[in-house]
Amino acid sequence: MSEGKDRRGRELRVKIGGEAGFGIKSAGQTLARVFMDAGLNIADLTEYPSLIRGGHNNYFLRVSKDPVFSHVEEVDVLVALNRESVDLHLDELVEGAAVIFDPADVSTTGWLPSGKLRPVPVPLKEFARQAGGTIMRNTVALGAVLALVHFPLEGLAESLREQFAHKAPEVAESNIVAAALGYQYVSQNVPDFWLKPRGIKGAPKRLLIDGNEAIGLGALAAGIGFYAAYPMTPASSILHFMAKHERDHGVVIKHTEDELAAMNMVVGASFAGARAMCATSGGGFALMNEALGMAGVSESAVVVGVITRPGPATGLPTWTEQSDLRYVIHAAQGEFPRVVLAPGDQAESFELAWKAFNLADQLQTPVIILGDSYLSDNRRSIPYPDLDSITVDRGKLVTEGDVAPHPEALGGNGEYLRFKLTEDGISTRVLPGVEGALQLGNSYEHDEYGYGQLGEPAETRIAQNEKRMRKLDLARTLVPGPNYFGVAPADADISVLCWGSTVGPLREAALWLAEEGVAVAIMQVVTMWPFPALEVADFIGDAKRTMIVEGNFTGQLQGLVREQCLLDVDHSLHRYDGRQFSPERIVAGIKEVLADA
Amino acid sequence: MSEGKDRRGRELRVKIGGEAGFGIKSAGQTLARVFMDAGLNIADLTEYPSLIRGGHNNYFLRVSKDPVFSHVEEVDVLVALNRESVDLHLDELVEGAAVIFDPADVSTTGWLPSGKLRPVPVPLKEFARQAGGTIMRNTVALGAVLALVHFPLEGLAESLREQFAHKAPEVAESNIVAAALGYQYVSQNVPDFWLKPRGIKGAPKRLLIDGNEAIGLGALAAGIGFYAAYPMTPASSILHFMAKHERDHGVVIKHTEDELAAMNMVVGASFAGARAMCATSGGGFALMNEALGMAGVSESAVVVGVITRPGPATGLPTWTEQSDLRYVIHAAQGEFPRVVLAPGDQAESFELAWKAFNLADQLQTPVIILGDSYLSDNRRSIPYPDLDSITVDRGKLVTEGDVAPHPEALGGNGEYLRFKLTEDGISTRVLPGVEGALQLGNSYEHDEYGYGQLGEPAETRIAQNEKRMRKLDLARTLVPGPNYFGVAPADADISVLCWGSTVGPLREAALWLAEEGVAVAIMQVVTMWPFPALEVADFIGDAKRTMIVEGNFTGQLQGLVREQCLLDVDHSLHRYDGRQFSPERIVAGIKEVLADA
Amino acid sequence: MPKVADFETALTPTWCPGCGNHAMWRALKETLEELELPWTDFAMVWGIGCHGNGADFFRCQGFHSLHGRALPVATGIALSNPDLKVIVEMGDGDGYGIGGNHFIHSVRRNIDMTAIFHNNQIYGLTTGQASPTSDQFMKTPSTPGGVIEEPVNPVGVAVAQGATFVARGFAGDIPHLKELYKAAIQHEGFAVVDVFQPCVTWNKMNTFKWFRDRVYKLEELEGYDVTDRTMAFETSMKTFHELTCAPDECKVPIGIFYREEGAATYQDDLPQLKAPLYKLAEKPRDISKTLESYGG
Amino acid sequence: MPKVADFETALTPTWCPGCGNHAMWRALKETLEELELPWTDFAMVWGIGCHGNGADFFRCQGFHSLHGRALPVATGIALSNPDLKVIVEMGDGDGYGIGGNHFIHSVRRNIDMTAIFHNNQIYGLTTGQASPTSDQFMKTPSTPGGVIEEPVNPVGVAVAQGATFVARGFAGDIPHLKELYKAAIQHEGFAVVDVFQPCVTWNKMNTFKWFRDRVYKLEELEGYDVTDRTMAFETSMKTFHELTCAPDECKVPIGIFYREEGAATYQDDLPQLKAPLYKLAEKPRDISKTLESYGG
Ligand SMILES: Cc1ncc(C[n+]2csc(CCOP(=O)(O)OP(=O)(O)O)c2C)c(N)n1
Ligand SMILES: Cc1ncc(C[n+]2csc(CCOP(=O)(O)OP(=O)(O)O)c2C)c(N)n1
Ligand code: SF4
Ligand code: SF4
Ligand SMILES: [Mg+2]
Ligand SMILES: [Mg+2]
Repeated sequence: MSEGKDRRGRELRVKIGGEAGFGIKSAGQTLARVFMDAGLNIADLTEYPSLIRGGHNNYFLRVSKDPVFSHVEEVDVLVALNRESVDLHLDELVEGAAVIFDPADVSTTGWLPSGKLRPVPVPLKEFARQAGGTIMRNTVALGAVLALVHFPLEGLAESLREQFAHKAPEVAESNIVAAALGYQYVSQNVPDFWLKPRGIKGAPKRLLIDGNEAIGLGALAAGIGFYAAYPMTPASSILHFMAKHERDHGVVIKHTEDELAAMNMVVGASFAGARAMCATSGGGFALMNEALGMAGVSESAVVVGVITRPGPATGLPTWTEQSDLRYVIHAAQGEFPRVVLAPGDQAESFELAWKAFNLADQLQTPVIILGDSYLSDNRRSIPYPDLDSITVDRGKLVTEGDVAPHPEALGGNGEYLRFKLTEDGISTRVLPGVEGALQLGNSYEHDEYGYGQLGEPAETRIAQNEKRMRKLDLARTLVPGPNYFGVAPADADISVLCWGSTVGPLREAALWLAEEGVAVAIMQVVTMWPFPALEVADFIGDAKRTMIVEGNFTGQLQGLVREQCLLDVDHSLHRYDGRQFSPERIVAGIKEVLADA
Repeated sequence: MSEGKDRRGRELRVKIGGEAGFGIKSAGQTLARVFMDAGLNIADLTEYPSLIRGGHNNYFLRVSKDPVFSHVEEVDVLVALNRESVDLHLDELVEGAAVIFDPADVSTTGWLPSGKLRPVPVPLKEFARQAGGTIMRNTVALGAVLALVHFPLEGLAESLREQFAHKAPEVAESNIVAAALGYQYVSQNVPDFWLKPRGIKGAPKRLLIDGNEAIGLGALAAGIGFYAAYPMTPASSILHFMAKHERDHGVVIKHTEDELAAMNMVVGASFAGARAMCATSGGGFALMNEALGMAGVSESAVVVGVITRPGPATGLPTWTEQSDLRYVIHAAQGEFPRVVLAPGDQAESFELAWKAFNLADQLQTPVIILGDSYLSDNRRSIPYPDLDSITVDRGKLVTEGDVAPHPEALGGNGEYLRFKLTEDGISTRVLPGVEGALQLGNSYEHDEYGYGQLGEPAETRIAQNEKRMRKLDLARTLVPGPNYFGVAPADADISVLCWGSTVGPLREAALWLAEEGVAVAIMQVVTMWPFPALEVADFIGDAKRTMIVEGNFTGQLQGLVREQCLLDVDHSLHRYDGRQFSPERIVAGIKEVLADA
Repeated sequence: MPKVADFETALTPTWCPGCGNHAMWRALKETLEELELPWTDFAMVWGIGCHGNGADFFRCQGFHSLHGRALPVATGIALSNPDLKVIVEMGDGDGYGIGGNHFIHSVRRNIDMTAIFHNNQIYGLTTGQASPTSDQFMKTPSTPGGVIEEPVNPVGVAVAQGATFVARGFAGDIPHLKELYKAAIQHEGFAVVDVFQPCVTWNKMNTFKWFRDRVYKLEELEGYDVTDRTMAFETSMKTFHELTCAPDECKVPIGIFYREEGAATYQDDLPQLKAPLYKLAEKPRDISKTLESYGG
Repeated sequence: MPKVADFETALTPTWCPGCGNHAMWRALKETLEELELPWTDFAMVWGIGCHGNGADFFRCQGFHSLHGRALPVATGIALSNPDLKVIVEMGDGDGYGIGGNHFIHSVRRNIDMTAIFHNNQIYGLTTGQASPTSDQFMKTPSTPGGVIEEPVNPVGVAVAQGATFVARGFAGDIPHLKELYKAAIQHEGFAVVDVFQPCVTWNKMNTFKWFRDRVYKLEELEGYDVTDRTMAFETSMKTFHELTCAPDECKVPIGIFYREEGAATYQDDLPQLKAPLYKLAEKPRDISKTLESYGG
């Protein structure tokens, strides 16, 4: 915790802790929305076990007028809905932190006398009961938090109406009453608190979304027609998102019997011309491998979300890790081109999602969006996207009419060649239903028509294999490049490589280190495959001292760097306990490395 | 073909070509057995399409008094059962090669007048009909081949009786008659041929087996109890082999509903203490991934055969390729230790198969045997194995009785800890049924007992994850090292790395090159994972000029070398048309490289 | 409208001479010709197996998918383009073995498509292992001691799972098979057509003759009511045959076992599926209203 | 012999208060106590779902396997050690959704084991999506417009597939459930026990009360014959219920639907499975005779 000490007071960090199954997350998100709507920046983090009830849940919320890139370890205000929450989070509390609790639930032995803390007892349950039911004690607590930090209550009413929009209107209204009771009580009974965040007037419009919502929104924007999935944490919420919008946006959603079906349906949907996607986590992806290869050899445009969690096997379903990078790059027998995109935050999730559909269509091959729990489950306030910049590029595709006006799709004899050999590896797709073109998708190796038996001669195999693999060259010209943050590597004390959601805490850490005079260069690899070897080699080449920060045991990005660049980094920082790096950890890690230098 | 010119006359190379579905392979194998039983060395190669009937099949047989390591491209005697066989294989025939054919089936236009060839017309069908049925025309041809090369007929009768052992005795006897008719005819009508292989008296006992039979025999020797599989070319013959022996060796065989079931059953069988194995090809392995990870996290001792074919997806089912190396190394979500063994030939297949079971038990983690069609489908004569050297090492395992006398398996409170933290990463397995030990296998992360909920705290996760990964260090001390052939790298004009079945043609090529004064050093990586980085680095470090020969497009071994050794080789030779390298191709490839040097 | 000969490619079928697949294909081509289905209006999907090799000989729009996965691929097509009739061909290993889960779930969805099963009671393409419909005691390379499981009862399972059309044909009776194909393709809902397709190479027991001696037609059976689910179930339990049973001891019913008209199909319940879904991707979708609930 | 309390671990069950899983567990513990099964003689296998979390609370030998794969893991155990009784617990998504194929094939194998399905008609652990047994029109996060598929009919499918024991229980009637458990565990063959297990958190329709108002017992039904497969089938078709139907309009039968005694189990047909298979690996197997046919 020492690394963040001097950050106290610059922002508001709230944690709500309690037993699983009590709606802590949705309460927290409601609070988050109040602050965002007031123009402040938000990052949240929910932690929960893979249980419906029992076990400890907690919701962390960070609010600042400056941009925020991740959660942090420190907490200014703890709402402890049970005693366990105090015990588990005591270490995280800064000096003078407030602990809001209901004396009826939370025993005060052990921690109360601690001079460093500010206990704020509130009869949460009692107020909730008064408002209509003890289930609303979270809402009472939200009122209490706002009052404590002298933030206006009004926003909360609106936010509660949003939260309970799909319930009877009385529900929202009782909750508003509950919040008001908590607010009043604290305003009247608790002396001045040292943190008083202020809203920002006229702040630009933003969105408060998690990574999965961002992916779902991106897919909608891209014109998705078909989405199939089997629920799997942490990918299920994409299914929920898409299902919620099936009617208003006309998407066909299928909750399938298993992930085998989901991926195979997506290949079928793509054959029929729909923009099609499925998403899952590692275990479901395992069941999709074979059909992923089929998408590769049949040159199907498909988008596959792989939102990872710690493995192996069932692993730790509700926690986060970055240990499936190599798996998604090498999954499925045989060799075929694929694109793997790893968004670093919610804004990038949105952008890469719609771009993934264009890439899939342009390359006629699977595009994987590789996320993780940290990104998918947690919300950040992001700039309102520039909707006008979104494009739909379906690549070489004929959807309707007759094939005759498309001679580039035809062979010498005037027949349609689905897998016509071309310089860039892309043949023209003609959808079923177009006159004059009979297309055969095939999981076998095949000739230009698609016939499997004719795919067996050595020359045909070589030609089709090389044709497909040429797409990787084209892909290199189309995929998003790496992101760079902080100073240039030549000017940096340390140059750090990362990928995926780790970039958040790393950027945060870099800002903090900058304040202490340590210059950090960051390179976030975004397109993991085809790997940007030249850019990485340049970054490492320019750097004085290099490091990789990644959330796994074996160093999967590092392995790629070694393999693709024949270079290594000087240091690496790993985490594989299911938790995301905090900026504090990274700051400490970097300082340690620099101290040894 | 130029590379092998001067090899003509040193050995006998026979090819039998004809339409699929006419038993060409079994006829060829019968012939092979005649020569092996006479003390000669054998390598064969069958090529066939993924069809039951129609399409071209061919069987190639190489016979020599010297050791042989692979097929070659040249053919001395072609048995052409149809005209297509002549057309397809004309290029392979050496000067003076004989073409045995039935004028009733094979037109003689185009090739007959060629002064370079020796046409041997034989009324195959007619003789077969005389012997009892035209189906025996292959057998007539076998007699013809033996007569042509002046080899005694006697061995063939015995070999035919073996081939038809499971049929009515008349079948063998009619075939013997058919063979004799062909033999007689050629002896009487065909002038002296220039190749006359002689048997070797008193040659040591050998086996004529293909890679899959070798794996099956190794598994039997290891004491396998349970084998489950779903048929998939080219792995199916392991299932057939095991099924054939289920009764005499007491193995439980299950042809399952799919590969998901096969792998999961194997994990269950391992939990119950059986030595258990499954095998498949890439597409079936895709369906096994999730359970492979479960074997990893639940620390199950399982052996998985992955016998590859060209992909992606259904690909080219009956052809060969080495394109799943990275897939088997990275398959399944999350990180866990595994061992990947890639036998280079049939003798090694046998040895690695029984060793795989020991490694699986010692390491309590999945061991993969990675083969390919070339190895699994084709036979070689190998030395009779030293059965006394075979060991069974079940590692830390308690099978019966009471757990009390095994304090190393217990926690401080006297309770059994299935996942007890140990220095080498291995905990004592106690089988269900042993008194006093209640073991919980788990696909979730877990604590030392196996409880999933208690696997969620960061410390437990870290401890169990690191415990499992420590097994890789132990594995390094147990796994077979690389094989070296030819001269030492320092003395070599070129030092070549390879893995799996490619070593055969490479060794052959090295012998040929040695005759021309080119010194080749060969390193065959046998344990692909954990990767022998030190040995490879030494080999490359000592070499003047390096090369990798592998049967894939992307250079998967090369990628591993780059990643694991931070070194690259100077050259690489790839093949990805479904065919194995011939020694000729490799000789040409190496010469080309050296010419450029 | 394409005629029988138009459905043929330049490739000669590689099925073994005498294989039941030839007859099944002929029946389907004739059916399509008679139904006057233009090429643009239907799509075929094949699994992997001997049956699937038909993809190379059959000139049409289609997808030769994975072993066991033809139904989900077909479902993806059917749920993305309501203008296409989708016809799926599967093997018995393919459709009832590795693909068995998709079978049950496709039935309960009542997806509007036709599912044809090439039931040769054997794994043809992988050289003769037992299939899930192999008769008990059948000896094969994977069951040298004989099959010890009950065969899958596709008719009974489909009927129990709420199927709206279940029929069984025999490759030895093309005119009858064509009637089944026609009814199945015209049926609105998921139509199951299991076809006894003798494999002359590997299955030496369930031969053409074996079936010819035993099959009888449900439509000729007095009192058979195709709308009676229980009758269909009971009859399905009689279709199990033993390898050794005499022709008059074990009769094998073929024909339509069960048919329910008018049940809603899966597609009927998807109001958003009025036009092919590719039309949704002609330009970026306007999501501004959707963004509102996220603060936008 | 372990008693009910001995089957408990130090961990407190994390199932929601009032969840049907509590009752099912209690019934099973009591059954095991009454059957006097020592710990050494049985092994549990769980799939993944709320039901599977029971692995943490249940002191016994067992394996907490993968989602949908409990049956093959259990099969591997059962076919490797004939001395173990194997009891499998699955969810409805787990056992009939993703694991549906293993369900059919385990049934037709008649493997000697007990398969208990925690049928809460919902995906509990993944927060309330529709399951394959969800009633039609049920609205869930994955089916906001309502389920449009027929529910899986596990009883009917099992019966059609040749099952030798099929029962249905209700978590709200522990004594009755215990009888089913006992009969199932004692049954020689594959015993299917589907249990209505109300999920109080996500499934607000099929509640304890909902079932209490509707269940009746087959053993109390006049003329019900548990050896009549057709009757079992017909009755299974009556177990479909609609979310909105009144208690007297839709009755839900529980009890033993079908039982066939004396059928050979899969294990019976494996003469090589006389002792646990680990005994085969005490020393290297002598393969010298086998090598002979390869020239050795
Ligand atoms: C995942 C997977 N497993 C196994 C195979 C190998 N395979 C191809 S066809 C086939 C079975 C063929 O039997 P069936 O489905 O009955 O079709 P048939 O050949 O009899 O028409 C198998 C096992 C495969 N292609 N993919
Ligand atoms: C391959 C795979 N896909 C998805 C999941 C996620 N998952 C875990 S439990 C579950 C469903 C739970 O429903 P059910 O089987 O009915 O059990 P319940 O929780 O209701 O007891 C799912 C989809 C998984 N663990 N593995
Ligand atoms: S093997 Fe059997 S099913 Fe396959 S083509 Fe030949 S006869 Fe037909
Ligand atoms: S979510 Fe439902 S099934 Fe799961 S524990 Fe709670 S009540 Fe039981
Ligand atoms: Mg078949
Ligand atoms: Mg459930």
